[in-house]
Amino acid sequence: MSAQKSILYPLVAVLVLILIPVIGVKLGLSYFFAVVVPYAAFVIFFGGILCKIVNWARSPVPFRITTTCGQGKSFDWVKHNKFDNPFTNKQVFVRMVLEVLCFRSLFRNLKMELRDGPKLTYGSAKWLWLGALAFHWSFLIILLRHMRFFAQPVPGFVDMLQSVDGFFELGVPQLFLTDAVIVAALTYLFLRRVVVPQLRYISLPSDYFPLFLLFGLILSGIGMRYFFKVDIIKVKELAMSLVILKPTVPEGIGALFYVHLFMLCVLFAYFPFSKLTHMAGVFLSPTRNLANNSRYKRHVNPWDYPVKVHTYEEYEEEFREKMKEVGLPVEKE
Amino acid sequence: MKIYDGRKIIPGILIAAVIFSFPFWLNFGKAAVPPKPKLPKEVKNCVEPTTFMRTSHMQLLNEWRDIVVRENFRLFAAPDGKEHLMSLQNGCLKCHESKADFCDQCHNYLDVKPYCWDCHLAPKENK
Amino acid sequence: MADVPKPEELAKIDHTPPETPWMETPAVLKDGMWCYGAHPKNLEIVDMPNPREWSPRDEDWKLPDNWKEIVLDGMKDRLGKFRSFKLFMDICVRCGACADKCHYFIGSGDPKNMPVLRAELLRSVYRKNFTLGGKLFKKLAGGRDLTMDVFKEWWYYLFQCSECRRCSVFCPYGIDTAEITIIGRELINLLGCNIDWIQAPVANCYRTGNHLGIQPHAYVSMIEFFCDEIEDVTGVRVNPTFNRKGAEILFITPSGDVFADPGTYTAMGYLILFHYLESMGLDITWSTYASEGGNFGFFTSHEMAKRLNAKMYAEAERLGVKWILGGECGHMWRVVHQYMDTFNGPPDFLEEPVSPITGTKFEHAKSTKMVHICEFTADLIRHNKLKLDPSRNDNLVVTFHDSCNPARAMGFLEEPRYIIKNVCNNFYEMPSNTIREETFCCGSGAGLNAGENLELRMRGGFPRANAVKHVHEKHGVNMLACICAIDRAALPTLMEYWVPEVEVTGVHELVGNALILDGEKKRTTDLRGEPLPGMEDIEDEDL
Amino acid sequence: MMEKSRRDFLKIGGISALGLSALPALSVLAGKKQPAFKLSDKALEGKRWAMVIDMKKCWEKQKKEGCKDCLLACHSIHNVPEIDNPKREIKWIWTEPYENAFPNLEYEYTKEVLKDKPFIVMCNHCSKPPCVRVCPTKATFQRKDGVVMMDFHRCIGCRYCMAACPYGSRSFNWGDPRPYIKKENMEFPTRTKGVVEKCNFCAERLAVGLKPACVEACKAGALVFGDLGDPNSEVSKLLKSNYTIRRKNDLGTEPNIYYII
Amino acid sequence: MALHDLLAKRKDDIVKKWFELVLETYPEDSRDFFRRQKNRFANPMGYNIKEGIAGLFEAIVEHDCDHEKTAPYLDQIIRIRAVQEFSPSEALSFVMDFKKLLRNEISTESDAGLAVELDKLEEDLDKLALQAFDIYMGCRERIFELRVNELRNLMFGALERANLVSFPGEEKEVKENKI
Repeated sequence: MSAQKSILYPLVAVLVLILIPVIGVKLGLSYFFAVVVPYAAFVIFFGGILCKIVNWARSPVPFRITTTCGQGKSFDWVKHNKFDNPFTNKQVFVRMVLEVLCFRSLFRNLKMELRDGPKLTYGSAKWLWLGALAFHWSFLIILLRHMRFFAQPVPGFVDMLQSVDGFFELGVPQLFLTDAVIVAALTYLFLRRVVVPQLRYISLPSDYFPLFLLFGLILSGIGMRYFFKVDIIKVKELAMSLVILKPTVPEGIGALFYVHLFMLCVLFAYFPFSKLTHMAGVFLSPTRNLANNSRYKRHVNPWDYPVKVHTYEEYEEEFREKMKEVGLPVEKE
Repeated sequence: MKIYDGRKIIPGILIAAVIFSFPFWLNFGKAAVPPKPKLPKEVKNCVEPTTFMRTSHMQLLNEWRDIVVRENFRLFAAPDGKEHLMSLQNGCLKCHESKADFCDQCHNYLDVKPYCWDCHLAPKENK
Repeated sequence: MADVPKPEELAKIDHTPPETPWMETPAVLKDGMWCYGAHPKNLEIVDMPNPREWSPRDEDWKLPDNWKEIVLDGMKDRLGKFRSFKLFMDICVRCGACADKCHYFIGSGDPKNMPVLRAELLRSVYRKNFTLGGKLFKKLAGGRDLTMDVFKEWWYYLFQCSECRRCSVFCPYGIDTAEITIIGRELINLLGCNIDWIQAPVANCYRTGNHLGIQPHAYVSMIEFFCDEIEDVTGVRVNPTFNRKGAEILFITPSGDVFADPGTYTAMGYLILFHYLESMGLDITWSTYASEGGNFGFFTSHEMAKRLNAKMYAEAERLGVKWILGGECGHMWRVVHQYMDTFNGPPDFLEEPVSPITGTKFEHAKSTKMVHICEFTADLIRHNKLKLDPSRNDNLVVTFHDSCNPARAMGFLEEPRYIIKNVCNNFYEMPSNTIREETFCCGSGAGLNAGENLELRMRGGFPRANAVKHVHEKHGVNMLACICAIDRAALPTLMEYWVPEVEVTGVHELVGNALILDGEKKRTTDLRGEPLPGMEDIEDEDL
Repeated sequence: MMEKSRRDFLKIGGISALGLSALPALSVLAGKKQPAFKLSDKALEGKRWAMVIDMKKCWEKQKKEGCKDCLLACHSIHNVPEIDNPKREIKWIWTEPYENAFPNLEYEYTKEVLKDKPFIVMCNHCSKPPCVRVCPTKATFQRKDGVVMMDFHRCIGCRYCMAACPYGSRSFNWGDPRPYIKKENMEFPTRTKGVVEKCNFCAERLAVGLKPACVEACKAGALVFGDLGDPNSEVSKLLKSNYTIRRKNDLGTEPNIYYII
Repeated sequence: MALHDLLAKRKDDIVKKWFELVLETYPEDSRDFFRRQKNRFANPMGYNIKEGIAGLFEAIVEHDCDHEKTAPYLDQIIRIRAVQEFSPSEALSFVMDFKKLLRNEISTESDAGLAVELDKLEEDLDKLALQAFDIYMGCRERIFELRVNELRNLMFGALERANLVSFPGEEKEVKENKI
């Protein structure tokens, strides 16, 4: 599929997805979009991810194929790089934490170097790390901030997040930094796919689709917060009714809310069937989550089977005379 | 069906499930109580229609403070012809007599912590 | 004067990129990029499927009629056996972090050499056949039918990956293209489409114990030839033993060290070291049956790797040794370190390795019971057990090339450096983004060091050569040390093309030069017979 | 006219320019029947507000009664906290000895007459206010009628204005001022930690037709407030008939507080 | 020396354009990497080609195209292109590209005096093209030589003659005839 089509098709798909709840709510299907779709999406998300993980877990890790990114453990006098080349499970845990929370492998792209005179410069690849980190962390914080709609009383950490996130106290309602950051990061992640020829070449429709979906989700959310207000008391009433499993749909929440909710549901439902499963997959990656101690501790391959080998007897049988000629000891004279 | 590394993966799944279903178990068995802001008894109409005030009062207030501070207009003639003093302390809170019974109701419900009250003085509640 | 083309127009290349995107652009085999197909004899000897006369250049690859079924079934089977494969098929987000990390991409610019795309070649087929999205949305979900063109494309590009794992270091999910290549090659092998440069060593190794097909008597005479050479240089006769039962340690090194320069000098280094330690209690033997450390089976399939690897433990058990010492080799050590114990262990008949000289317990190798000779030597030097004269290597300015497998599958970085620094006076590192875990491949790994694909090797090795050239120009480096037999086979050619002033050596050749033997004569040459400056015979000077 | 001034305002308002808050509500409002923002009918309007302080009258009163009426009136109305620590104190209006208030006019012999004489000082509401120039958020701005105003909502506490003001008219809230306010005036807000404050020429009183609190509180009639744009105003007349001085006149900030000595 | 000055003044610009012309011979999707990655070790190809071109330009402008001076720069570029998928004409087209680039660049200048100098310059470039051909052939010959050396070094032949090696099956099969 050409690059243009790879972008166009998902874009059209997302635009259609935006129209669906708008029309649906007009047709009086608000219960469907406010209750049925979210529950369904939630179930698909959980069920799907669970199936995916179980599916992965059903395949064993027959060999210990750690990628080592630093000095391994050998002698006491050789400095062991514990977190890039873990030897114990504890060290693996730290490596995974660094990987999952700080994107350490991507960070490796960051190389400070002296180039063309004394000016310190960084490799361009740091942007990918920064963009990815900014996007993922913003997304997480935004998700957690939304907990104010799902709990009563609102837990303290949400309050803390909100005050940190709204630190600059810009505008009313307060501008959340993550809102700005996530749009910037997402734009960057999108643009690099379009602008960098290598990336344009490798990008598939399934790379653009989640990007557009996220744009839809985030922009509708930002729109609701800052521009086209909806009645968030009612939003919370709906959210609370959903989480206590007694769904009621208050009248008169703006259509934009339904777009936002629908985007979220599509994203959740799409999750298990797409590359987005990297969220769960990263924890299972055998090159990262295994200790590099395979000479220290035997790793067992559960499907190991006997193979045909060329035994010494067969070998000696073939070469006995020649072996004797040069004085090599033989088993059978 | 054989699951490999189940001793690590299953607890992992459980932990993730607990985290992701947090809103469900946190509210389990509770009833959702929507906020009930106390409205003024005598006055029925606010400066703008209720629906607008519900969603956009913060922007209106923000708007007002710019107009008052920077342009020195202090009176707002509402569509119904009534004039209102554009002031939080000397306007709004004259009708909505209690911050706790009015503002805080929804703000607490939605965990909104406006910084109005850092400077503006809320009416002293009768204790 | 109508349209007479100008010279620059005649020479102009048509730069229009292909109209079709990568999925629909079949690969065209270019000379110098591919290796000859496996010879039927070499397949037969190890009972591999579809032995036949064929050439990759033929239109018809003579595959069985149900070839597609075989490949897809094979894929399904492996998805069930390897979580790595299944996971790596699912979670790539195509972020492109790996794209410019592959030496083949860097050296050629062929976009299908970007690791992400190399993996996508398989992923597209995986999606189409094994995922719901791919079945429903086909191309929209990045799915692609397995056609003959696709299969040939796999073949072409999976044999343009040296399984060096450099991309894996940078991948946020640790996706290891080597793993995908290994399994992709397994699938290719289901149809008997290996390259002969891999298949011939596999067949040889199976039968004779080593890749080169050297029979036991030739093996012995070759090493005896080294003993003569050593005697010429040092005046000391070393006496290695072979297939000796009851020895304490079995020594296994890649056969390249025994039969190809400059590996042979490394082998001489081992011999000198063992002789030196003999009086201190070293009891070691070589084997002609397990005469190969390397494992081209690993470039064929997991099963074949296991079949060839089995000889190591089998021979150790037969001879009744306590543990195994391994020579300098890259992929040999990947297999030994990460696979051997799982393949053919547990080696209960062996004991936990202990250095007979220093008493050091090689704790980290206590299960596999095999120790890298650089670990062994570094420990000796650390305990001051070796009398060394590093000035005998003063004619050399050395840099060290981290071989991919020890660097990225073991984290074996400091030990060889420690040895080099103790046996040489002039050592300089290459730039930091070309060594250690970020080291560049020699361009010929994973069975790709054939003659027919020399262009591929030269451009694949270019990033490495470029860094060598830099230290050559900056510090006068004239010797590239490495701990890999494929490196020793491939790098000299690479150097001859890019930096002809630099030669290639194993670390233990440098040890052999520096080690002061009891009763040795004054050394006037190094192991290569090159005169040592300042140490020439006085008679020579008089002449 | 309304529209235009709003736009001008948006242009200068660096932060509002983010457009996150101001635009939408406005559009909602604008979409309805024309809303009206108005001045009170009673509001005082002027072209250039100014104050003339007759120090002789003031000193007389001070000598007799130790008068501090203007200071107290201002500070209590505006919820100015009373903090003893001179490094943290907040002041809108206070007294300053001659040599501090007029360092450029001080010379050997004036000392005898004016030595240590306390002058009532406050923000000079300069016609060319340096504090306005330096404010990065336009929290300090100058109204059309000359009042140098502060929009406390917008102050980010950078204190550039304090550095720029040659008269030390501005104070910074190092902490929450509320504990230091004895009796809060419920009609006026307090400030909060991290905000700069100063005299606002009683803008809130002018809007409802009242003179500044200090003027009203001065029983000696020493403080006179009025519009210099009006030649018939009392201040204009006083300036014509008296010799007056301004603080640090040579700095070119053109203060609008004049002193008769 | 008007032309000389003209070119010297616009060195950066012309070198950049020439570099772009060389990049155009690579797949569109990869060019950007060669262009943008500035680390000489992460992007050895981009680095060497750029350096080679800058060196050649310098030599051409200085009218100093003697073989010894230009050889290393030509080598720097051609050695890479000789192992890539180019026909000889494609591999060396970059020398010709420069002629065209030069004419385009100078066509805006209408100084008649330039013509003479331009002739001289084109002469230089022709010489450069011929030299490039020599170097290209040298590289290709080197490749073939290396191929042969590798085979010989493996000592297959010698061992086989000594009957020390055994191939599976019929012994005398020579691999090359499978092509």
